[in-house]
Amino acid sequence: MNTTQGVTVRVENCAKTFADGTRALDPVTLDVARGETLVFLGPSGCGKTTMLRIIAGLEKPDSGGRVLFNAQDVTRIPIERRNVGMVFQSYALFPNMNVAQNIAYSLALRGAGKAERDSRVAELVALTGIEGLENRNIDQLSGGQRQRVALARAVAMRPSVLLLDEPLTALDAALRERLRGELDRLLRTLGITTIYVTHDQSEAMTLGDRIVVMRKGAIAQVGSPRDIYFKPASRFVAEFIGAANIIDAVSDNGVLVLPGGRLAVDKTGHGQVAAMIRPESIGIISPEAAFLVGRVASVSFTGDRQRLVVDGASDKPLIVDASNTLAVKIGDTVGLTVAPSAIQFLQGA
Amino acid sequence: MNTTQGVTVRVENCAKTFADGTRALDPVTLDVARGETLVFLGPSGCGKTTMLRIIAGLEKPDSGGRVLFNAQDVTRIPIERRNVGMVFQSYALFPNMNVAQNIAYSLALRGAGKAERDSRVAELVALTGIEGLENRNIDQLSGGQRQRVALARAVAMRPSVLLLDEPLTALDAALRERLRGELDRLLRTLGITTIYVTHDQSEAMTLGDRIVVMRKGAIAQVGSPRDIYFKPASRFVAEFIGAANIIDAVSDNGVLVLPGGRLAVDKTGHGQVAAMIRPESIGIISPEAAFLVGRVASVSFTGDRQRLVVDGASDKPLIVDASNTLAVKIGDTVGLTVAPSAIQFLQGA
Amino acid sequence: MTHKFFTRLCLVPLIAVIAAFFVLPMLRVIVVGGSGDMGLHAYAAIILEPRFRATLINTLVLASVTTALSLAIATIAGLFLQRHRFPGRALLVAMLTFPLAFPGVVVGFMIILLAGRQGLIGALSLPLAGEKWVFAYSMQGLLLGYLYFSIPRVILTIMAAIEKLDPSLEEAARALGAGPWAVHRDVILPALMPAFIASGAIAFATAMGAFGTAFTLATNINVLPMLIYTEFTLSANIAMAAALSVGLGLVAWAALALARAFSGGTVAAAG
Amino acid sequence: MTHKFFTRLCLVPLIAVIAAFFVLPMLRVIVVGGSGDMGLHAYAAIILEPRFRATLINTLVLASVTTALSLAIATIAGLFLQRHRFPGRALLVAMLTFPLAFPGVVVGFMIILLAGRQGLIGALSLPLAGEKWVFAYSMQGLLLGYLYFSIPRVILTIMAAIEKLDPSLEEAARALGAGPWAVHRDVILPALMPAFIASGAIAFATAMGAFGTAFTLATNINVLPMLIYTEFTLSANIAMAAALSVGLGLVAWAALALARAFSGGTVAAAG
Repeated sequence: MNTTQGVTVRVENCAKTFADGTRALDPVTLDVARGETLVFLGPSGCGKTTMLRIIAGLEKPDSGGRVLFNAQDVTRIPIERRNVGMVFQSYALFPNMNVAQNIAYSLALRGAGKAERDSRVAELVALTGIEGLENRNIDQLSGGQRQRVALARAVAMRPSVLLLDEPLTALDAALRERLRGELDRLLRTLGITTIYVTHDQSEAMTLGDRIVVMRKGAIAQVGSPRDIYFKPASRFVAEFIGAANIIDAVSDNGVLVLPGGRLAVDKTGHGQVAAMIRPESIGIISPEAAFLVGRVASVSFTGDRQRLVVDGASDKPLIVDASNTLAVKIGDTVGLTVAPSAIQFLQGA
Repeated sequence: MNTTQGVTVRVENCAKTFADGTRALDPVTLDVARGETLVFLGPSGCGKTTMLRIIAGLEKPDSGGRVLFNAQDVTRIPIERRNVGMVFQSYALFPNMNVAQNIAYSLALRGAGKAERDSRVAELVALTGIEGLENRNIDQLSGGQRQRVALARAVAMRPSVLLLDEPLTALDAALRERLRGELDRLLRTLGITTIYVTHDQSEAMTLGDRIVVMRKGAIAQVGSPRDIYFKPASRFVAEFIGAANIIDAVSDNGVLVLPGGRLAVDKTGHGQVAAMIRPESIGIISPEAAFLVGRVASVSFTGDRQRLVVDGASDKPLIVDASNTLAVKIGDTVGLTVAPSAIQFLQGA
Repeated sequence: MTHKFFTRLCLVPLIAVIAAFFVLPMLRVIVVGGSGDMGLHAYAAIILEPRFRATLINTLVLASVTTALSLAIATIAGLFLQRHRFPGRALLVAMLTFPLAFPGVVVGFMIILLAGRQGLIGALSLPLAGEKWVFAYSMQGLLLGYLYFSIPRVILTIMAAIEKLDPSLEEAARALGAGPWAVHRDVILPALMPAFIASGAIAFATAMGAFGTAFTLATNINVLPMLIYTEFTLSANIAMAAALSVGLGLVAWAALALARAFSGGTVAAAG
Repeated sequence: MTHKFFTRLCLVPLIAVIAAFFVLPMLRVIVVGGSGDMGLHAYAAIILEPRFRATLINTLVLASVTTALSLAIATIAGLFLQRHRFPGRALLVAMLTFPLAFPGVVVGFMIILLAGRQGLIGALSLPLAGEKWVFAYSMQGLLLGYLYFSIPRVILTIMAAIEKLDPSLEEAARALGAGPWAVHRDVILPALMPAFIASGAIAFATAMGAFGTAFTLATNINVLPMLIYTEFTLSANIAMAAALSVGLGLVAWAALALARAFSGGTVAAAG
């Protein structure tokens, strides 16, 4: 069922000011490729949901803004005629219909016959792994099952674009992690152009072909998960995506001068810099062999690793993710090593 | 304020059968040392909350069961005279009192004067980092602030034992992680004997001196976080705590024979075994240099690492956590290496 | 002294007294209903005696029509009021609650002042339509009075239900291709069904038992509460009055039980 | 055609008609109240005229006492019923809702059958206490009748509020050292305060406007709805009846507005 009816989506100069004068979104221009999964990621109130609702047709952009599906202007087409599949955070399943009726609702609206509806429902329950639940009422479903029904319902009429608004947020952590993987496989199977909104960076990393990091109604960075993680454009992106040590220090001809020693970096010239180092990029070695040393202030064992806080090495305590087999305790003096390529210099705030 | 008034707690042969005949807890005997933090960890319905409520005095154990504080039998003493501090998942702050009144409530009940109450409140708001909120109403507080007020209130009368029932579950993931660290420091500062109930294994790992893993009303394993993680007593514990590959294979004189090759193990003799390997213990090497090879079925980049699923090496797909800098893609043939000490043999189911 | 024992000790006798207080009068009415000249036939007479049957049917029809009209008007008005913010909206909503403050007898007077012989409507219709419209004492007048106190009750319940609707239900239906009619037919009205049943049952029970309004307006028409009053006071037929009370009570109680099942417990509004 | 435009188009005229339907009768009553022989002095007379003032005070006192007693009894009974599961509990709770199904006039008869000259209480007290207790037509009888329909309303609201209480609030207080009294004083009763205010205000408004019960029992005592009826029908003093209606309406509306503020919108139960 490799439905390749995906379209390209172009958001052109779309801003949004609400009736009360609040500016929810600064003008944004963005292209989404056919079949791509684009994730809008950001803290609450960053404008990511407004962006999704403009693409869906639930909000109109301020004048001057346009939304194009396959280069066709759909800005003035209401959502009911845009052919978009949508999954809501609350799932918004119809409680007065059973699972099969929910899934087939869009087909029934389009006048599909019973045989066609039944065969499509059978196809979708198989695809989403909810066989046997067809005649259940919505209130008899678990959270994960509801999520799957919502997804099956959204793709039933083979939408041009699939829009998902925090579809996993209502679930508990373990289930969220499991469904994230399933959702990833499903989106790749369907091949529909997908736009996904979340505040959870692991979800964005796993699912997104590209991630749009948003902040205060504007785009902070657009890029692949690796770009965003390894080459954040700003301090905000560095800190929002995963854990980050941001060191304010003087860089002097390829060497970062720090209270606890020095670090070799890929940067010539002299000047004040903000350097970002991810906790897992810092290696722990013997202090005798190291150019940078510090003292272990805390050790927190989380199973798959140990998170250390190391004082005295940098201007502020460094977070280090070490192997779970490393023998280290509070008060130890340790040597730190970082590959020059793992040190990223940040521009601006 | 290092209050070392902690007591030892002994739970002796405590079982719990509810009025409707449901057995919530099989007979449990357990000792908690003075000042220790013991975490009850398990899925919902495993009996961990019942255990806590028996220690608190909110439930009576079935006849034959006893609870001892400092070797003194408190089984028949009601909760209001046990001097236990308790933090609930819902926080259970009194909405008709402000923050300071909530914190000072236990002192007011004991007839403490205004000066004494005020000074203790000042001490506790400083300790929990909620200075300036003393006169706020409860509904003006954020989730994290409520959590801190609940904690301050529970320790105000210097309880013998501090009991926490999923105190971080109501918070969102980012805040939960931050407060986990704070809570850890606070518990170590207070030095009170603490019993902590959670379903979240990271919380248990970070906070517990010892962890009691529970399942279906019985203890599955008691041990330090490292014991539980590296030497799980059963398949259930291995799978509940972190991610685990459990390989059913034949062990033949120090070698595990697998579809994709073999693994050296610390085990002599011949026989069918269940071997557990944590995903981060598996190294990826060149297939030419490896005794065990497989094919990469999926790669999921999560920022700080890549989670691979490798087919063909074992009886089922292996989960491997690899470095985020490793260049690997779906379809690659990879070599796998595991230190013999990282392979743990499981007994029973 | 444990908590449980403490509460039990204080309360058992009190509960017994309250139970007696609630049960005794009702039992008494039931017994009296069966102990007149007709014996237990008094209960059968509610349906067999043509005069009583006509009144019962009258009352049921009036209550049903009141309920249906209240629901229809309240749903349309509730949807409009809940969706639109316009100047004067708060005032309009507050106004809707005014009728709740008046006893039925005052509502009756209002109808007389409006549609009686000296009424506003008559004064307006004479020059406009060439005749004086007077219908205060007719079935229409009674219906108007009943609507006057039913609509606000129903509207408040329905507005609360609309407010609780997940707005993404409507958005989801639209995304799936549903136009305005389909959204209302398939999603909004079905989701409001519990509120319709709950508030409709209350309106029905209230209309069944409304005495004040009927007493001022129903000089030509007979409705059950009036009939009970007449049998008791004027005909001194206490047994029949009691039997009729039991009958009325059963119907109204069933309606309220239905409302309670659909609203979760706090429903309590007969007249 | 957009959704918004669609809805607006259908509904604007309808809303106008409904508004007129609600406003006109009320305006008419207010105008009539000021257009009798006394003019606007009719409104002042509610307080200045001793007969009217006495009735107003009577009514307010009766409604207040009803409210206070209902709250006290309902709280104790509600706490007990919500905390204990015992055989017959469901039946007892269902029984508590029976009085809601009876119109006020039937409640009045019940009181007469219980405490009237042929009443059950009199028949029991004669051999036991040596005298026949008859108090149906007194202030006590009226109060008993009012309690009969007030307590169930209040109890249902309070039981619902108790059910919604987080049980860990009580456990938290106990863990902090609070015994049974302190738990109730410091935690449970304060947490129930909104329910007390909401249900108390409804009981008050209902008692203020209760006509049916008053009509059957209040032959010697005057209460406001009775006074309005007498002025209108017997004295034909329509202006005074209208002025009194407006006064009663204002008091009851204020009580209901208070209830609504504390319960979130669906409160609607005058008599």
